Amino acid sequence: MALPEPSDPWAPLRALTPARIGLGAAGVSQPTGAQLAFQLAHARARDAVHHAFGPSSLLHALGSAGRPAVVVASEAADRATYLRRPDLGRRLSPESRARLDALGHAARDRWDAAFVIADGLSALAAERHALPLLERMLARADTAGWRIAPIVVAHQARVALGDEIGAALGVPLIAVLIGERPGLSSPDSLGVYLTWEPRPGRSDSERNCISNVRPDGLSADAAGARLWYLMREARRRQLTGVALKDESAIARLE
Amino acid sequence: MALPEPSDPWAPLRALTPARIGLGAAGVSQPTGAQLAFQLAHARARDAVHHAFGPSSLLHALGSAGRPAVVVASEAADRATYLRRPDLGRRLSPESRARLDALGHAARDRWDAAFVIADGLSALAAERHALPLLERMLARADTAGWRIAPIVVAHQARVALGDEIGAALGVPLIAVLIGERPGLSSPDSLGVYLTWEPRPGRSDSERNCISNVRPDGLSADAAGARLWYLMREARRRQLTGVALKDESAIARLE
Amino acid sequence: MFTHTVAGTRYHFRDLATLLARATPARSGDALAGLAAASAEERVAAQMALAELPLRSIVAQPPVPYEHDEVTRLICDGHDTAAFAPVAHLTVGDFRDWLLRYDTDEPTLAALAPGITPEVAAAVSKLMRVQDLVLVARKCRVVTKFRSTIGLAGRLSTRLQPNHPTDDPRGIGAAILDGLLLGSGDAVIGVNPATDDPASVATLLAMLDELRERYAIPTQSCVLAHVTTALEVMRRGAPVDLVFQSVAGTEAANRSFGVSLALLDEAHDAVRALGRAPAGGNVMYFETGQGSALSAGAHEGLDQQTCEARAYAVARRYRPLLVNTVVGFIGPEYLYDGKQILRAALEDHFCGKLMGLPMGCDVCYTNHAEADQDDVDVILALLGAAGVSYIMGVPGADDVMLHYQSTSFHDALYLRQALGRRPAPEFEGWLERMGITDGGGRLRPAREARLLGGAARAE
Amino acid sequence: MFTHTVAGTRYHFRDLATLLARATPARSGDALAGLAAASAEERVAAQMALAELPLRSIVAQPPVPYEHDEVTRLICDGHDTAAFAPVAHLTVGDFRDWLLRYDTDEPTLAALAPGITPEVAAAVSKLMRVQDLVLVARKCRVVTKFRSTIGLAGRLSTRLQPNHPTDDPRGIGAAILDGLLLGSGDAVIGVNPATDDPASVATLLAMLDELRERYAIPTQSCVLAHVTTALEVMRRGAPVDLVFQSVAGTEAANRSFGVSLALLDEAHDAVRALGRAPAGGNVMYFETGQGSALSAGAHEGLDQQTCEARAYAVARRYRPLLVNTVVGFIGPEYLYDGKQILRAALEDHFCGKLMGLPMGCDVCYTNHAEADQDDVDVILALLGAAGVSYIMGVPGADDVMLHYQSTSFHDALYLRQALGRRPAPEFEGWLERMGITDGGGRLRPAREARLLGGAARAE
Ligand code: B12
Ligand code: B12
Repeated sequence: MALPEPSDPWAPLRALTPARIGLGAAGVSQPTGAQLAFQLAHARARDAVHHAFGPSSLLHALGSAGRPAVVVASEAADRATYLRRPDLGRRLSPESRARLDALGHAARDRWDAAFVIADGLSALAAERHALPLLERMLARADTAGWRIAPIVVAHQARVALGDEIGAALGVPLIAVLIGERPGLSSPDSLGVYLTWEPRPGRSDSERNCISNVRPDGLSADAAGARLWYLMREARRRQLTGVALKDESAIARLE
Repeated sequence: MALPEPSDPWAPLRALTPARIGLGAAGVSQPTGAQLAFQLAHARARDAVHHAFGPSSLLHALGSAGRPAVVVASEAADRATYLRRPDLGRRLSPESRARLDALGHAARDRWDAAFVIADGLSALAAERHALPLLERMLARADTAGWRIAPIVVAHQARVALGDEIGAALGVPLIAVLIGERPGLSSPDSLGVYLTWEPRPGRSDSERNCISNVRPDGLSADAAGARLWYLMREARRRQLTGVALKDESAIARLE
Repeated sequence: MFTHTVAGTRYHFRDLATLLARATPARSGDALAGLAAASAEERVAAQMALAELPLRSIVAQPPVPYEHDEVTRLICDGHDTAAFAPVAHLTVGDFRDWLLRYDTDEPTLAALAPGITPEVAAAVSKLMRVQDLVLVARKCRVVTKFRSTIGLAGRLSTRLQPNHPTDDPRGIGAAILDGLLLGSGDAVIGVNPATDDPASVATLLAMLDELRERYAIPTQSCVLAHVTTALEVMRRGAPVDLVFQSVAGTEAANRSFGVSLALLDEAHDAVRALGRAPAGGNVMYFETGQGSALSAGAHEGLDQQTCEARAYAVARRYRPLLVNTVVGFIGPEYLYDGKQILRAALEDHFCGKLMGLPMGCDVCYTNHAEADQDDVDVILALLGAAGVSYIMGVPGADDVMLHYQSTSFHDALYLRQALGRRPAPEFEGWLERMGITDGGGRLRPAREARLLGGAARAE
Repeated sequence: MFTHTVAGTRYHFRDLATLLARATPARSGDALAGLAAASAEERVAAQMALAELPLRSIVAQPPVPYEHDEVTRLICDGHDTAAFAPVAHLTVGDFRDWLLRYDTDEPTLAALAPGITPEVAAAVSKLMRVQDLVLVARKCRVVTKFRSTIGLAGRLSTRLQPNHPTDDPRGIGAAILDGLLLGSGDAVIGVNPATDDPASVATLLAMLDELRERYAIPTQSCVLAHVTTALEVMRRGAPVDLVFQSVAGTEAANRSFGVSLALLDEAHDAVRALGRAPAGGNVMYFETGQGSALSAGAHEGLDQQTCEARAYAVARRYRPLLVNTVVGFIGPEYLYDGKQILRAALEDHFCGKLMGLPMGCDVCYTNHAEADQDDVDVILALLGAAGVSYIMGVPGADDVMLHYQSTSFHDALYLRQALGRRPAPEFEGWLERMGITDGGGRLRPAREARLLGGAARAE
């Protein structure tokens, strides 16, 4: 079944991208092997969507590092509701809101930024790739003397849940590390959304995004460098969104 | 919107059939009016499928006529189950089976035939058109001196439920009056299935069928005549099914 | 016993029947039968195991025992091993690739057809995406002939289906007129009789024959009664063009339909003896549809699609003029929604064509199924691209006797227009001569006034 | 206020927006927004009420206030009343019939396009079955041009989409090679950049331009960054063929995308000033998709399909080379399953074409939606029959950066083969010259060895 030719000219090219290139063709069609591999990946990716967020090792690690953390949930009670009701995934549950409000009131103006680790559409991504990035960010923030709010761990969250979280905590800047929808070959990809002055009603044009954070995509190191650049610029220029471009590469080039 | 022409040549032909003829065409397509009428009928027909069987007036009428009746149910607990599980619609619920067994044991060999009124796929049909047909049959049976078992009224039934019912009652012949699946223009059509020596495992080739019993289809009178012909022939030749043809018309012609 | 391991999980499949069932794309009937894969992953594992199976091992192990089932005997005894030889060594997966190759062309597939058993066709279809089912089927050409020629390239025929709840000949006549005026009827004018009594069937046959002769319509007629009724009326001299029968894929299911190969042989001989078809013409009409065997409790542990393909082996024995799968006919317990109906339609069409049958399709749904007119339009388009030989034409798509929605006369015109298909050549000429269509195949505006006037007078 | 009575029940619809929403075929996004009909009967009642509404009354009452929304102002101020005049008097129901008529042909529809407002297109589409959406759309021809010509009769083009999770130019190059060898890329070679920083975008643009020139490929390239990034890199002299932007149907939704008509005007002027396109060529590329406005909380009480049609008014302002609806992209909360995605794809394609846009479609689904490859094959076939201008080409249909399944290079070939479509003429010639296809448009077996050898050496 469509075994690669001994001298497969595609071999060197395949190393350059995770994309499904050089599949060959039977007539115009994908050979059986490629087709079945695709079907299997699809069955798996669908499971990833429904994988429930288990943040315990994450919380354990934060605890060991002496980082306070708070677990919150959106108004979407379960995975099925979450998938059908993005509006609920953008709102804090009453209990969670009360908890964050209390935290925020006590600490008004004490923090420079907050980080949220959220399941989003791939809890796997949050479980696997949020901590390495977060550790790098905390190290940089500590060095730079930024005061970071307790880490918020959010269940059944959409990106905009960060707006409610940030407003409740009263932070000027919030970074949401969230599971992107699972791809066929990348069930665990993390996205980062950065918002200046988070509050309900912020639109996506007022955020910045770093995408495809995972070992086969943007490494934690590279993502950390980008995010730190954006966080510093956001604080300096007091904004995020389309007006803020990542010029770090240009800065490096020039 | 596609109003009929003043001198619509289709008018006389439309009287000959309930079929949707002479709709006209916009290009090759059905005009908007016809299309929307179809959509509405579809919305309605779907409701008919889910209409729950309410046999109370039926039972009342039987009571008034001094006819004993017994209400039974299949193993399909509700409409949703019924639609997905035809196997369950063919089996009596344990309580119903016990009741009919008792009745049958007490009466072994006392009856010549039984009638079942069943919701099938259109409870509307059973509610509206079973009684007129049944009345005619009972009148003929009485005249001919046939002994008829108590009328069985069956919920969530498939045709083959009659096999279990007949076996339990110990009757040699059973006629199941059952709602056919609802059509777009005929949500309440009744079918009649006649089986000699009913018992579980009978196949459909061993039954006879009379279909489309309703005012716009086969009238109760015509259906009654046919069914009576088949019942007498079944008893005479001790069989039903493909070997038994309705020759009544030929008999009439010849 | 077959096994396949994916990602650490080892899946077991007891026998070929189980493997075929687990590899089938999801449908309600197989779940009802307890045969479906339990998860998407198990389904893929089964497909992977199936992909590695050599075709000849499928032919060698009939999933219903030879001794037990006359359909199995028909399949085994009738197998054309010479035609099968070119692909016998391939695995199912490689066979799919082979079918899709550019150089597997129309003549190659025509030569192959007698070598294809139902189980081989079913097996490979289970590995095929919708697009594969389209691409291969459109390379299969099966041409049959009576008064009209069905299945030619670039053509799409229709069965005109003018049913009436009491078989009233005038009502049926009105519906036929409607259909003819909308270009329908080149495959057959075929009435399902509400009653199965020989007298009414004979009356309808006479009426149809008279009408066909009056207008010199180059088509054939059929009353779709039970084959025993057809035999009966033929004995009485009724003008039977085609003998119809519903058939299924196991001996037991056919028995529940009241038929056997012997009975079909008898009917086939009888209708041939009438000599109404031109020399070498085809005189049988069969209908099938997934779920009927299971519904009769006679599926013998087979999934419904494999059962269905076996019904084509029954049909093939009689070189039929027409075979069609009535694909959404029974209801949601076998094919749940538009998606399952579509998939089944394309599988059936593919398997039938691969086996050399003149496949049409009754694209339809019942009111208890999750489907609507949009699904019909979609299924039509796909079947059209796959080269379906014919579809149904029912007034306004609403069958007032069988109680289901099929395709309307208009729907057939949609397909002809969208895909550039034309009716059977003999019928196309007739439509033009009668002033129903113009040179470009378009409906002529004045056609109704002209013909209906005549018809009204003739009534 | 609109009312309609069916079978004794009187249905009320507060305003045009409500009526349009209630008349829309079922989809999850409208239910999420609380706008969908509560029952199938209410939906039909709304369609019946809508069918009686005169087109001119729809034009007269913009469902989003003029003062409040610049998209409404664009629609009203830009309305070509002369083009609209021939149909102004029709009701929506009669307009459907009129569109379907034989004599409503390609020139008639081309002349009509500037007179069609988004709300008129959306309204009539809601009364149309899938087959209507196909039959009318295929009569609309919209031809655009840069280095290749898109939208000609009998042609089907593709956007080659070679995305990479870190924008690695070599990885992107490998995917482009794969696509070219499978005949993809005649509409555009368009990369979605994972990062939006101007430096990487400029790097990619340079790479694409170099590759295109090296092989003299008659196509154009695009990096689908945000329009502000495109403006930035144009300022720095990057080789921008096409400016891309996602657009939506309300001012508020566009604001959430970080765009406005003024910003788009600026970008359009900037890219035109580069003078890379031939005279009269088209230089903008827009993407849209049902659900984006609702997702941004900016749908202004409109159903998602009407919102979508309004996005086409934004696109139309810039005479784009390409517009496509990315139809299943966001997820099941807006389009639940294959059936809803299919319906939306055909509505979008129809509305866009009716309004005079060069509509393509990204036929796609996410892993949280109820859809699979069979749905893709089906949607492709219907869009193909409807005459879609172009589709996407993604290696193996798996976008490893955007995380969704789109159509593969193979899928485009399936459609070309099944429906007899060819690539853009300039590109078709190039494929032949490069030895990728033979005279009949078939892939040549030796093509890979030949080109990959060269490519490997060139790396
Ligand atoms: C669905 C259907 C079928 C399905 C049945 C499978 C199923 N699970 O439903 C299939 C496609 C297999 C079928 C086959 C045939 N059918 Co049929 N079928 C129907 C239909 C459209 C609806 C029946 C219905 O709603 N039943 C009610 C529900 C509640 O019953 P059920 O328990 O779910 O299903 C049982 C009945 O449908 C029964 N059944 C179905 N058809 C027939 C036919 C006969 C003669 C008998 C005795 C029983 C029978 O079999 C099912 C399983 O037990 C009717 C038309 C109508 N308007 O009713 C024709 C109809 C009953 N069938 C008819 C015929 C002729 C046949 C065939 C004999 C055709 C042929 N030449 O082979 C075959 C074989 C029947 C058999 N002996 O098994 C005729 C009967 C004419 C008559 N008065 O005798 C009808 C009226 C349609 C027609 N005019 O063509 N059929
Ligand atoms: C889905 C999606 C969209 C959807 C969002 C709607 C929705 N409900 O999801 C739509 C189609 C509207 C969209 C639009 C755009 N997107 Co987008 N999108 C994605 C995608 C494929 C998945 C996102 C995801 O899984 N989010 C996780 C879930 C849990 O979040 P959510 O709360 O359900 O959804 C929110 C986010 O998706 C967010 N979002 C989506 N896209 C973008 C882009 C930016 C810049 C921001 C800040 C936020 C944002 O908006 C949603 C609603 O709040 C990513 C690719 C990826 N691999 O992640 C690209 C991606 C994030 N988008 C991208 C871009 C560029 C855009 C556009 C700016 C394109 C354009 N030129 O106009 C527009 C406008 C975005 C905006 N400002 O609103 C880029 C961002 C690049 C970057 N590093 O800045 C990505 C990485 C893809 C790409 N490379 O093209 N997008």
